[in-house]
Amino acid sequence: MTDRTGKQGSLAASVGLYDDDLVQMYRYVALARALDERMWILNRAGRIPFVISGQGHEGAQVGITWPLERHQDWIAPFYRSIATCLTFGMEARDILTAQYATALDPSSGGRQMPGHYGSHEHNIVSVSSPVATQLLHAVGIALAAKIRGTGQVALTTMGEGSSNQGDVHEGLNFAAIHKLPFVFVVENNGYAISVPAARQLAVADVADRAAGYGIPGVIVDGSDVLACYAASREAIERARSGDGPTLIEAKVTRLTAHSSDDQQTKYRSAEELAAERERDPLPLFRSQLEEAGVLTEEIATRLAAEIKLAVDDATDVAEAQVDPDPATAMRFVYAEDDGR
Amino acid sequence: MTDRTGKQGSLAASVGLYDDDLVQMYRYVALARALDERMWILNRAGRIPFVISGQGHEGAQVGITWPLERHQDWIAPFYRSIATCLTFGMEARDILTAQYATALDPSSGGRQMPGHYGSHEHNIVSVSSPVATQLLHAVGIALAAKIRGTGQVALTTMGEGSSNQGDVHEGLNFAAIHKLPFVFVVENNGYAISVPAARQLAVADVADRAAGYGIPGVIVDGSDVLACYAASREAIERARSGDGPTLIEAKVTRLTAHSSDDQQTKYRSAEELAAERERDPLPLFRSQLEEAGVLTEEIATRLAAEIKLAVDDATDVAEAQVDPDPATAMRFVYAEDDGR
Amino acid sequence: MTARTFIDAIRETLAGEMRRDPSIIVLGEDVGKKGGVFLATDGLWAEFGDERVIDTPLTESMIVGASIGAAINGLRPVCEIQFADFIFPAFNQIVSEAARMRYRSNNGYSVPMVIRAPYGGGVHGALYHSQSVEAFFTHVPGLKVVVPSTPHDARGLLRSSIRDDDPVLFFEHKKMYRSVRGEVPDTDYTIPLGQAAVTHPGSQVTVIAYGLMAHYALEAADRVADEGISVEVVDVRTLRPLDRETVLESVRKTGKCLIVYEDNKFGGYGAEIAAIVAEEAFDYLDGPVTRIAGPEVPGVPYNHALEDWFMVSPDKIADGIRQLAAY
Amino acid sequence: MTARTFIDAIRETLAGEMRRDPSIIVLGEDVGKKGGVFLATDGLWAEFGDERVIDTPLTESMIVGASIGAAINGLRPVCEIQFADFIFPAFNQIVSEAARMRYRSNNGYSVPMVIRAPYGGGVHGALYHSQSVEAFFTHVPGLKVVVPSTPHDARGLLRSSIRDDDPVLFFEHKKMYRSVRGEVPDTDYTIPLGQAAVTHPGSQVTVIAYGLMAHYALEAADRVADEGISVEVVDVRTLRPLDRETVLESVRKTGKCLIVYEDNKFGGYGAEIAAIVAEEAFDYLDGPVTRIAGPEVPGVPYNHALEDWFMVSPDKIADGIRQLAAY
Ligand SMILES: Cc1ncc(C[n+]2csc(CCOP(=O)(O)OP(=O)(O)O)c2C)c(N)n1
Ligand SMILES: Cc1ncc(C[n+]2csc(CCOP(=O)(O)OP(=O)(O)O)c2C)c(N)n1
Ligand SMILES: [Mg+2]
Ligand SMILES: [Mg+2]
Repeated sequence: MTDRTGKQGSLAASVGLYDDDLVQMYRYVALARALDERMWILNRAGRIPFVISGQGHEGAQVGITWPLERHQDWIAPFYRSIATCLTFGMEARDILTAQYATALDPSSGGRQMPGHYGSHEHNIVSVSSPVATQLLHAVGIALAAKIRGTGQVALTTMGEGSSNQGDVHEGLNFAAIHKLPFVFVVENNGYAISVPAARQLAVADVADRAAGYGIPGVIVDGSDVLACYAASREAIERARSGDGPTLIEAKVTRLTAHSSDDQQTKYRSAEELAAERERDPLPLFRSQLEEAGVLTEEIATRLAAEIKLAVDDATDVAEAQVDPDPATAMRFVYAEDDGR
Repeated sequence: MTDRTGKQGSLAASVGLYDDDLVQMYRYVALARALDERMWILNRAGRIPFVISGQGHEGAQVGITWPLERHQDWIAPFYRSIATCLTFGMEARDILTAQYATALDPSSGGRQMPGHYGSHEHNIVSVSSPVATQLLHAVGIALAAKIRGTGQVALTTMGEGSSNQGDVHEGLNFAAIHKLPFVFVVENNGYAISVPAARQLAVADVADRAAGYGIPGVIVDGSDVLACYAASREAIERARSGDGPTLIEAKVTRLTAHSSDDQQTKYRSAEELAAERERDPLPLFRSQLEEAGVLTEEIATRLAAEIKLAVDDATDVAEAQVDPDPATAMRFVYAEDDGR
Repeated sequence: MTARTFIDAIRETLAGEMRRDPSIIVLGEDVGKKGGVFLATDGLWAEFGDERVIDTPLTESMIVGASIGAAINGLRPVCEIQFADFIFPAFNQIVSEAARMRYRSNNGYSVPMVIRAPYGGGVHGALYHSQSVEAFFTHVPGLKVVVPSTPHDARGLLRSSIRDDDPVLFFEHKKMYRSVRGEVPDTDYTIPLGQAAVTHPGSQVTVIAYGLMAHYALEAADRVADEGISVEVVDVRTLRPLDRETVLESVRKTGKCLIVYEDNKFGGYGAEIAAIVAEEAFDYLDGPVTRIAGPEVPGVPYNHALEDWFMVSPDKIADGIRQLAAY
Repeated sequence: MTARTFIDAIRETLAGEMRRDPSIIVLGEDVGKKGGVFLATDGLWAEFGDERVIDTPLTESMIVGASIGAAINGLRPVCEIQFADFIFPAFNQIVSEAARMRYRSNNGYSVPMVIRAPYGGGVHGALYHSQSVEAFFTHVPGLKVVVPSTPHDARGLLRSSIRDDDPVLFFEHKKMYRSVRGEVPDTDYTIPLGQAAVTHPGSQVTVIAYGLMAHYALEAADRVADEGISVEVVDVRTLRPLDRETVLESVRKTGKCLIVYEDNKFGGYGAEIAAIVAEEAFDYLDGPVTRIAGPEVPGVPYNHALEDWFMVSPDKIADGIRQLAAY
């Protein structure tokens, strides 16, 4: 994705990208947001029973995913990873069919809850609900990459609350010992549902844990897309060149309740919620690109129209799709070994 | 134990103890060693089927256990904790009856393998085999101590290999958040059975992990009994005064094979094994006390006789005890609630 | 007597027990200010404060492991696993540690603690918010397993569980939280662990169930009653220890036994009941011991059409009763 | 044909499969230089090197979780859990992840991996080095569970397990490692998963068993043969999927069924077999479906007197056969 040529203003040059990259990155942030907002509307309208959101995380997700190679590298995402999945190749339609749990939902064919994305086609590991388990899968993918000599990098991402699970300790340790091509991303939004970071960890930064595994721990402002990009590119290069894993902690903000089942005003004050709005990556990135002259009014208008079209189209497609046939529900418990 | 009065030479004074303390500490190191050597003899003689040994760890164990308050504080030990258990109140007989798995074995009444010590009387949590689980029990004990305001400190100990288990991550995190009166001791002997430290961790020191929990991580030479004592005393004081947990890593040496089922020459060279002998805490402590004039020949001779007597007596008692009656084997699956 | 929802009965019982016994603490994810994702602990934090109502990090093994330690040192922890589906990270602590502490220490230590967890499907929870996990624990000596089906039983059994001196798993069907109501005496009654209840007397077919399925069994019994089939429903309530006598007595009377559970069939809890009946009531059986249970897929799928396909329903149970009655 | 011990058959099969397929790796605690605590992987590290034979840290959840990932990315991991007793820290990765990856991704991903673990008592292993853990996994759709009892079966079933495209748990009774010998063909034969074997034909009582108990059942059958009781022994070999047909065919023939397992009885694997037989062979039964299994204590105690008390023995099985035959 970074091999494009074309116009390269000073902002793009400062991070080794082209203007077109920046526009595309912006497009993913904005598309993810627009899809996400649509999900809440559909939920309120009674069309979909449950929403779990990525709002506030999109900037970090796009910046961090950007330097990975599509169809080559791997991502084991989590339930907020809408922008990650889009950047890595999933389509707006894929995201909304997952909300409707239709037969053609590529993530699970309607078997999983919304938010449990996955795509074999795009090397996106199927999300499960027990948090943090995916870290070990990404580590194993990286192990296979190393043993098979494929040159792949595996990246996984989760919230700061989830990073306290034992699996994280065990996986980071192993990945570090074997210098696996692995990147661990923590999207720290300060809460695990209602539990604030101070009751989840005794340190301010999850990144402080990296030293215990002998790997770099990098803290990055998750509302700064290009800073996330730079941190990720460095970690991915490190991983690919055999120098082992990196922990990247992106400080993000959760702009919505934990999910459509949660009432966050019960545990977050109005002031806090208002202050967090200032850290929304979408307007920040937009201003940055506008000021740099990368996002002209013309481009912005075109993108807005494209995104509206994509979201409407995805909604229509998802609405129109059928439920899975219960006759298929017994399939794929095991391999269907035709003639093996 | 540190309230004794009496002679206080400069060595004892340097660590705030009395000469008599040093002699007693030496006695525990030597007693643990003598019992341990007896276990191997009994194993080779076909009297007991299995030995797991604390040889090389005794100095650290005695030094670290010494500042705890008996019958007040708590220890959740592991299978090498013979010297720990002796220092905290168990008797030579208790150790050997555990090897014979007799009916009167206070640890488990013959139900558990040798090495799985425990004593309700002495606040020593019953050892189980799955490694590292005891850390969480000690954390919970510390939590109860804090909530109940008992002033107790809970200490747990395990090998460096075991410290990679997820439970350790989860427990340290929680203990640190709540500043629990808890001390985590890692007895790092460089091996987890056959796996050398470099394949168990990517860092040289387990203590490096403490920072990730916002707690002190202290490295101490495990063959230096008094250094272990000083580190432990500080950690215990810190814990008791409400300042939270400490991780102490004692660098020790495993002088025997992992257990009587293991052949360590398959994975450790003769040179390495010979070099490790230099780190044996028993002769080092003895020389130190002799040089300081604390361990006179007279005392040494008396102690040697006492220890021999204790070990012989323990062997005789254990040999004479009967097997548990199978009629009792169904007992204590649940509380026997007479009239509740 | 006051009418209560299932979850109200649980919340009030927790509060009442905490008032009675200061050694009881509650811990788990979001159990504090938020009051739990289902509000089962709502209000406890406000009443009992930070020390007795602890919002833990997202670490189930720690929740259980630290509770074991706290129980050893004089507390009676009641911990919540947010969904039964997330109990597996704590499996080692429950099965290797909590269940064995008393036995392995030859009665030196005991672990009086309760693990509460919402379980069960039919609520659009998909693979990981719908599971029945009881079979993994009912097999384990040293544990007790309770699955109440009414507000009345929930209160009486939760009291007994909290006052018990051994570890108890207490599973609450989340679909019942607000949909099931019932009279609950305001007295300090308890229901002993290990006693089943005959919730619908009958003579021709015994249906054995628990949790949500105990309700569905009653519905099915009513349905077939019109057809002249007399069904006896036994709600086992405590799965370990099982009240064999009540089960066997009923089957010896009716001669026919249908066991219903929501979990997938193979190796589920009902297999043990079937095995016991087949062994101990053989001479009384007038038909095969049958079971109605979930299909052999690794979880309840999300889409409503698939979820309906998965779930055992009163209809499916009624069909099973008819078949067995006609045998 | 060469006579082999049980463990030799396993070790040689691992080596042979690794030679055949470079995507197979072996990982676990002490599997490298040491060759495993039972020497099941002895020599593999020397032959295949550090990259394909990996000494892991002491972290079972990682061993399984990373194997899942490696399987997703093109390898066929065969991981070893040092003792079956230590599989519980990996329970979540096995049950929530390995078992469900294919189903939850609607066939997008599969997890071809084998988890080998020595299980079973009678070797002075006490509570934590003696367990039978199969029942926890045989209940789980998405998993396969294999328990071979002879070197011949071990080889054929291990090959099938490694070549299978889904996760397989492969449990090896540690008491059989060196005590059981048998002829093993030098050919590349496989034994399909899901096929039971009638290891002793008979007409009056069916005994169903697996692992070490399959041997004890044969001994018991021999013992009672002198008394004129004709026993058919079925070694189920694969516990999930179970070969129902072979089991039911035998019981329909003999009319009597005794199920033997080493694990504690309540909720053990044999409960499911009993339930199936009670449901599907009811019309053929001439006596109750009976079970002989371990007592309801949380583990095999260490002391030899207690261990003998715990273990199912050929004597106990023979007694069970006699009782059932006399019914
Ligand atoms: C093992 C497990 N326990 C509990 C849950 C329920 N749960 C889902 S998300 C969540 C909070 C996660 O917080 P964090 O990791 O910080 O991610 P965030 O939602 O804040 O992005 C909890 C408790 C779960 N999914 N898995
Ligand atoms: C969960 C678990 N996995 C594996 C084992 C088998 N095992 C017992 S001790 C041991 C090595 C422990 O190494 P370390 O923690 O360094 O302690 P050391 O024996 O060196 O003192 C292993 C692998 C176990 N007891 N528990
Ligand atoms: Mg968070
Ligand atoms: Mg070690």
